[in-house]
Amino acid sequence: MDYSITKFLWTLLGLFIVTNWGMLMSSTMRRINARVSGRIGIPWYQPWIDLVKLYSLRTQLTHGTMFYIGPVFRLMGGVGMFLFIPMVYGNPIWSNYSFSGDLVLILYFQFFGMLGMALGASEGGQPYSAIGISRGLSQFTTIEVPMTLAVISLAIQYQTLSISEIVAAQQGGITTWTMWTNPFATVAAMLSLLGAFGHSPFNLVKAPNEIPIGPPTEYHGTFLGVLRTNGAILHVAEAALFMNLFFGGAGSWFELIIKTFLIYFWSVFVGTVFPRFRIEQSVRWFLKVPTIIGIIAIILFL
Amino acid sequence: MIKKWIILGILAGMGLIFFDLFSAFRGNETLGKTADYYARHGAEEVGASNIVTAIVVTYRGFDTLGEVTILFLTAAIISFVLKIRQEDILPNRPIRITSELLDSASQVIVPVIFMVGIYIFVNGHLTPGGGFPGGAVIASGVLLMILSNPNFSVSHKVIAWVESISGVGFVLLGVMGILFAGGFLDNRVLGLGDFGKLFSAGIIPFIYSFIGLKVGAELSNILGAISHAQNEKN
Amino acid sequence: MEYIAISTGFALMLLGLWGILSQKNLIKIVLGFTIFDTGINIVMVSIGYVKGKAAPILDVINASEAANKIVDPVPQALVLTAIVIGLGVTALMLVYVLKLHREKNSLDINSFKDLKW
Amino acid sequence: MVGPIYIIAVALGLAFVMGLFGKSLKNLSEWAMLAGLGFMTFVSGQWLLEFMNNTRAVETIFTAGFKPPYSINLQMGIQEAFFTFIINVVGLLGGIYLFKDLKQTGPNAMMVFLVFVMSLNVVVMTRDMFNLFVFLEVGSIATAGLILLNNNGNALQAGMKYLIATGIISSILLVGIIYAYYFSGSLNIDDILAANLGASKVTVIAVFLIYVSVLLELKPFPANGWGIDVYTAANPGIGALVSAASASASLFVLYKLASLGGAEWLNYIAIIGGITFVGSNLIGTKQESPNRLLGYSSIGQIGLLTMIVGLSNILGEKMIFIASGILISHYAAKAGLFWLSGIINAKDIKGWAALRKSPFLLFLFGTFVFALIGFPPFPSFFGKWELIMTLATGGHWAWMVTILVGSFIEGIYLFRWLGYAIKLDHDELPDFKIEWNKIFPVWIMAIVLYAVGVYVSPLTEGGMFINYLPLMFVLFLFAIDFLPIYIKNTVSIGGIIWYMFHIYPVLENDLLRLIFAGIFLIGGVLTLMAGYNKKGTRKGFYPMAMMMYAGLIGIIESSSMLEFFFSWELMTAGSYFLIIRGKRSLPHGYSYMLFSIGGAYAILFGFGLAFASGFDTSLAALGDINILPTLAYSLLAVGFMTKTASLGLHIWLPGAHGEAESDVSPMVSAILLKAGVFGLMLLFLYMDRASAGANNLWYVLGWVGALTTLVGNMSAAFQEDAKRLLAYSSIAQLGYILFALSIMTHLGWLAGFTYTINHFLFKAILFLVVGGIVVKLGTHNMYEMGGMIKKMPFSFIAVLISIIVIGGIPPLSGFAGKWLFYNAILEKGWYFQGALIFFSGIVAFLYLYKLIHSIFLGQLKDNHRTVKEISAWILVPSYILIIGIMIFSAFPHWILKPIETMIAPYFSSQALMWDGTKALTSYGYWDGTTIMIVVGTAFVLLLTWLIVLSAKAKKIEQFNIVFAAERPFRPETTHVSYNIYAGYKKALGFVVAPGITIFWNVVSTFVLEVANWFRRIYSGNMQNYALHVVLYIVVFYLIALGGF
Repeated sequence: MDYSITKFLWTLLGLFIVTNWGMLMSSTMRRINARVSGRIGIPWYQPWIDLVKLYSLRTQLTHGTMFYIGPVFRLMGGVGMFLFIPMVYGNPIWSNYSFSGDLVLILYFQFFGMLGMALGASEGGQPYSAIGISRGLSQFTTIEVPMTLAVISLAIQYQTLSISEIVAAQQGGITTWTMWTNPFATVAAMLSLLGAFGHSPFNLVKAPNEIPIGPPTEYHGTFLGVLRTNGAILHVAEAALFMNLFFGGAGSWFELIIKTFLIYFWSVFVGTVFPRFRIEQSVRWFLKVPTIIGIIAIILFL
Repeated sequence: MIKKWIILGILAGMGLIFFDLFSAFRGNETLGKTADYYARHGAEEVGASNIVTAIVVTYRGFDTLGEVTILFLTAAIISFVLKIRQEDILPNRPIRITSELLDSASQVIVPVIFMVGIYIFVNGHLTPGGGFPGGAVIASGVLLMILSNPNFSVSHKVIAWVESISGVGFVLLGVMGILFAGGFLDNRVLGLGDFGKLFSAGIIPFIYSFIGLKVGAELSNILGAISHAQNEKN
Repeated sequence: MEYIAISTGFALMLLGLWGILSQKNLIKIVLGFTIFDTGINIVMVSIGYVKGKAAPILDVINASEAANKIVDPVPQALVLTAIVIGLGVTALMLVYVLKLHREKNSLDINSFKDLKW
Repeated sequence: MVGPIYIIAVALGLAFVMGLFGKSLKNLSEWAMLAGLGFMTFVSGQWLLEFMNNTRAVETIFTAGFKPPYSINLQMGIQEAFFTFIINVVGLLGGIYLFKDLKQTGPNAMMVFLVFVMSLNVVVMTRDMFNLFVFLEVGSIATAGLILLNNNGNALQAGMKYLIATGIISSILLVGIIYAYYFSGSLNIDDILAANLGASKVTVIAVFLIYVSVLLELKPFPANGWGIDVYTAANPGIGALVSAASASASLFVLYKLASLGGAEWLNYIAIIGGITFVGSNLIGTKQESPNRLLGYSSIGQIGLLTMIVGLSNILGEKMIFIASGILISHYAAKAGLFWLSGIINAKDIKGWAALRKSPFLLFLFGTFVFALIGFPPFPSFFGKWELIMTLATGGHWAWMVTILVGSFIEGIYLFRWLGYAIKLDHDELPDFKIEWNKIFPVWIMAIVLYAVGVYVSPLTEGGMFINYLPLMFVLFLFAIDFLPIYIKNTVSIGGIIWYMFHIYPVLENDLLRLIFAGIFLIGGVLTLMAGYNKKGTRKGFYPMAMMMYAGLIGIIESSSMLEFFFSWELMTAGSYFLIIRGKRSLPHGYSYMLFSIGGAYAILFGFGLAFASGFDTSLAALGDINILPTLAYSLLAVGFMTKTASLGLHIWLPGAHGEAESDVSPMVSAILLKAGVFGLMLLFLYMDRASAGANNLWYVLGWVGALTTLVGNMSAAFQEDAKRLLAYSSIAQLGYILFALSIMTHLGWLAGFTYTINHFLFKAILFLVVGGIVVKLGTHNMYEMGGMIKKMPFSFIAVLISIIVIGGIPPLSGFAGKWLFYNAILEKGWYFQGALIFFSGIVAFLYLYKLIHSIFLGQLKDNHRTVKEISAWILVPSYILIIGIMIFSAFPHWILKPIETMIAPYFSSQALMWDGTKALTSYGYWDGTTIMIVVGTAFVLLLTWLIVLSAKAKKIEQFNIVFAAERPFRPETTHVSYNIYAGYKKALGFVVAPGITIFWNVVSTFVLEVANWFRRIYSGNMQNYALHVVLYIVVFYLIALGGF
């Protein structure tokens, strides 16, 4: 357990890398989306421009205290995920603070940001926020079902909940990756990931042309900037988590970048093909195929 | 119709029970334990030549007290149930006139009936009869009086006195049994006297007289109450 | 002899019961009871009968040999009591009938079903 | 010593003399009657005392000075003394009660009354068969007369029915007696008993006739229409006498003659009693008329006692204790209830709502109802306890089931009735006069119940250890109930705190109990603090709350099964009264009570099996149940689960907790439910882990727990009522606990404890705060709230912290539970249940968000613009609890380590290791302290960053938003709260379809319909009733002697 300043600074560096990589990924995603629909899309550096603009806006409006600290919660959620996930295998520096908790901690820390965001947005009193949140929560309950099943399956397989140990167990070449040794769990988790990233067809939370971007609809300026920052971190952190669990982890930042990119774009590609679900459709869908696959994943290890 | 058959069915069941009871009865050749004792010792212990009286008044005198109580209760209940409020009394009830024959005959017979009744209970320990038959006979005299004169009303005061005094007398005699003899209602408070005489068998004649008076009074009371009840407005 | 008496008693009891259970007129039901009671009284007396013995009154019979000469006095004493009780109950029932008649001007047993369930 | 014969002599003498009193002495006759009754009471009481104090020989009274069987003899032993005493007491009190009615009818009625009581004395004392008959007749004729004290058509009809039926019955008895005389040559009961008439095929018929007529006198179901009508139509004062005195006497007759036929006949008696007990109570469920209902209840109770007499061979020497315990409760309660009925004079049990006008009468009513059902501290409680234990010892399951089912059915109508009296909305409450002579006897009966209960409790095995100290405190609070709230509240809190110090040394070395004692007592103090907020006197609240706490702490303290059950019932009673205080709590209090009684009986049955296994009365007996262990464990578990509201047994909870008063909800939710948890913990620790039955049970309970969680959470998400939402949340949380305990591993139990402590902390906060808000805003509906964060920031923070704990979000302590859960499930291998549990865990976010959003966020309503923060008296305890949460979150090892050490001996592997503040299992690790530090630091840094970036953020007005191109102006239409999970409901609403509620509704409808069907035999036709009697005789004959 290392609480030193050095450790802290290294972690900050990691965070910086992750943030930038996340922003790059998001611009790439938007470009791909644009290309699919026959547009040119934004330049790759657009997110940085947006961020600078947001942080430097002069007018800052707030609906109240919770509204104000909601984004902090949200960002804490993303940063926390990053802090508790070991990024690069075998390197204590890039393992961040993952010594303080295992996979379960990650699974539950997701809620930290969600809840804070939900509360902050709610205080705005904007109906779209509340509708978006209710949709998000509804969908999230079922997204987590295949994920939970997959995690249980992994835990049975590796007899551990420690992410580092799971990665360690996959260090015997590509065939020892979970995606080969436990394909059903991988499939279930990857399907769940589609929902977690919230791209089409599961983008009913932000549903831009329905309830304009949903929960954060009242946020702007610095607050929105914080949320954007968080989005970048969170996407990478989640992809890194999947990478660690199913795809052998990363031995270096390079490997991490490749793998998270592929994981992230799995959801982007799916999203460009399918139209948006309605809430009950989405809820039912997760409880059908992905759940069954998840159950099979457990049965295979019984 | 179905109900009739059900009733018949149930009665058939009761018939079965009664038949079994009948089959269980085999007649008697000798007396049972208790009866044998009464036959052997009744006369000397109680001094009454009528063994039934000995049993009724002494051996099982407590039953008799209950019995008297029942009549007493019945009379009491009837008189409060049939009590008519003053405003409900029909002033002039239309009455069918009694025939001359009944009217005159009753005047002659009633005293005789009373005499017979008194005779029956006074001699209860010697001959068949006793307080109850005697009382009933007296009450029949009262009934005759009511029949012959529908307006005849039984004097509550007299009846109440007779009733109370005889009742209390009965209980007091019983208590004297505890004080002066073997137990409640023991007849040996007085000497047994000569077997077969009127004044014999201890206090049996007194008890039977009280019973007779009380029974007569109760029954008369009941008759009076019922008769009086006809005066109620509908 | 005693068999005839006791079976008559039972027959009367059945008859009385039939009256109680099937008659619709309250007075007849009360009459059923008196018949029923009479039956019981006959049964009781019959039970105390001892073949060929006399009534338990020791005016002619000598007290010393009474045990072999008289019938059982106990049932007779009981019957006496039972009759009086029967009388009391019957009187009470009749008064009830009287009052019931006043109430509804009817003696039909089916008119008195106000209390149920 | 005054001889018993003087009871008769004086009564009769007085009765005979009264005729002389005439008009001038009319007033004297009443006093004479009372004096006579008083004398009779004195004589029998004197004998009873004599017999109880020393071993005085049985006194035999020979009438006429001859020895039996040649003369009639009476007997005065302790039993006779007891029975004559209770008969005379109720006679005397009844005389006082009927003072005015008797006066109105005149001396004749008084004579009848006096003779009636006297005849019952003789019936009890006589040892002569025919004498018994005579005085039974005296009694029935007197009854037929007393019925007419109510001079109306109904009374007349009832009296006629009574006369006809008893006429037939007594005739049959007479035939039986004469045949018994014929066969045995004697009329003396002892001689007849000695003649062993049951042995011969010929003589047995006399036995049959005597039995059937004595039983018919006890009004067996269904040949009892005539008896019920008497209760219905007679003056309630007479009903009391018939129910308490006549029935006791008849019962004693049955007892005297019980050995007439032999064992086989006792079986018949028991069966007849059992049928009557269940059947009569069943029909009672459909009754609305108070007197008739009491009639059914009386007959039912007498059925139970008949059954006990029939079981005398099985019960052995315990029989007397059991029977007198139940008899005295029936006697006092039924007399009291009839008398109350006479005071209130309502046609319908709903009219008893009038009792609310007089809290003392309501108290009496409650006392009687609880005494009838067999709650502590009444004698019937001890009677029933011994009864079940003794029956279990002999393995008589069927009888146990009969008794418990019958008692339960009795509870159905008695508690409906009590509920009506306490709560029913009634437009016009009928007025009733309170006359001293009518109230006084009722009071005496209530005092009798309490006194006898306390007196008999040491006579049961283990009963002497019952701690009456808390109950004395309850009594004291009753006495000061007129004082203002703040005094009583302080006294109550003081009492609890004192008890904490008192109990701490006792429990110091028993951490399991210490934890629960902490939850109960500390929770008690904190929830009571909220009471300072209320004004007025709050009548009845403090005694009942303290009764609940007395029960709770009693459960902790108890070392024997009896003490446990005693406290359990006490807690149930107290909490029932607390719950039913809520405005719309009537149906919920009722269903709470029904589930509680059902559960208590399941527990009782289980305890019976435990006792029978080793004749051990201590709780340790649960450890070696070798008779039907699986059944016993299941029953006990079901019993405890009625309190934890597990799926299937949960339908009472949402209403009960949701509608309760604002500070009662936290008591019954955060604290009371833990009693069930404690019970389950005890049970699980004692269960035999090697047996397949136990493991199967745990497996089933695991699934039940998981499903409970899912249904609870999902139902909560669809609630619009804030308190119901929390109530469903409690159901779910208790589901987690049940699941965790069922895992039966070291980790599972740690998770269970974590959940237990957490649930206590956050649910107390939530119910306190939300309850306070509900009161403040005057609505339960969340969609009518909104925007409260600006008005009630402290409440908001409290709720926020609580929901973070519920959600299991790190870094707060809820996460500890979730983490332990994962590890425990993996270790145990309950993967699918585990997945279900985690799924439900996420579903919880739906309601958590709904709760906090709908109340605190969103749009502030116009009518709430002036609302202030809730009372400090609610916030202070909440914040104390929050401190608890914070400590538990940051330093979980402080609490979990000792728990771990405590439970370690029970489980083979110590699966959890500690490395400083870090918890380790074979699967994973978790460091609460570090997480707290990391998250805390990061949060502060980020917040600082944001503040630096947007220090000048400007606050804007509520409606400064735009959606759908409009600027809203009405908060009602802008606050998104109502049915926000509509889509979710569409997809998964089937999970919360009210299947369980429908199931229980069907069950209750079925029971009521069966009752309705059966009661058609009571057609009202007196001839039919006679027919029933005769048919009963015939059928009984055919079954007993007809060779069937």
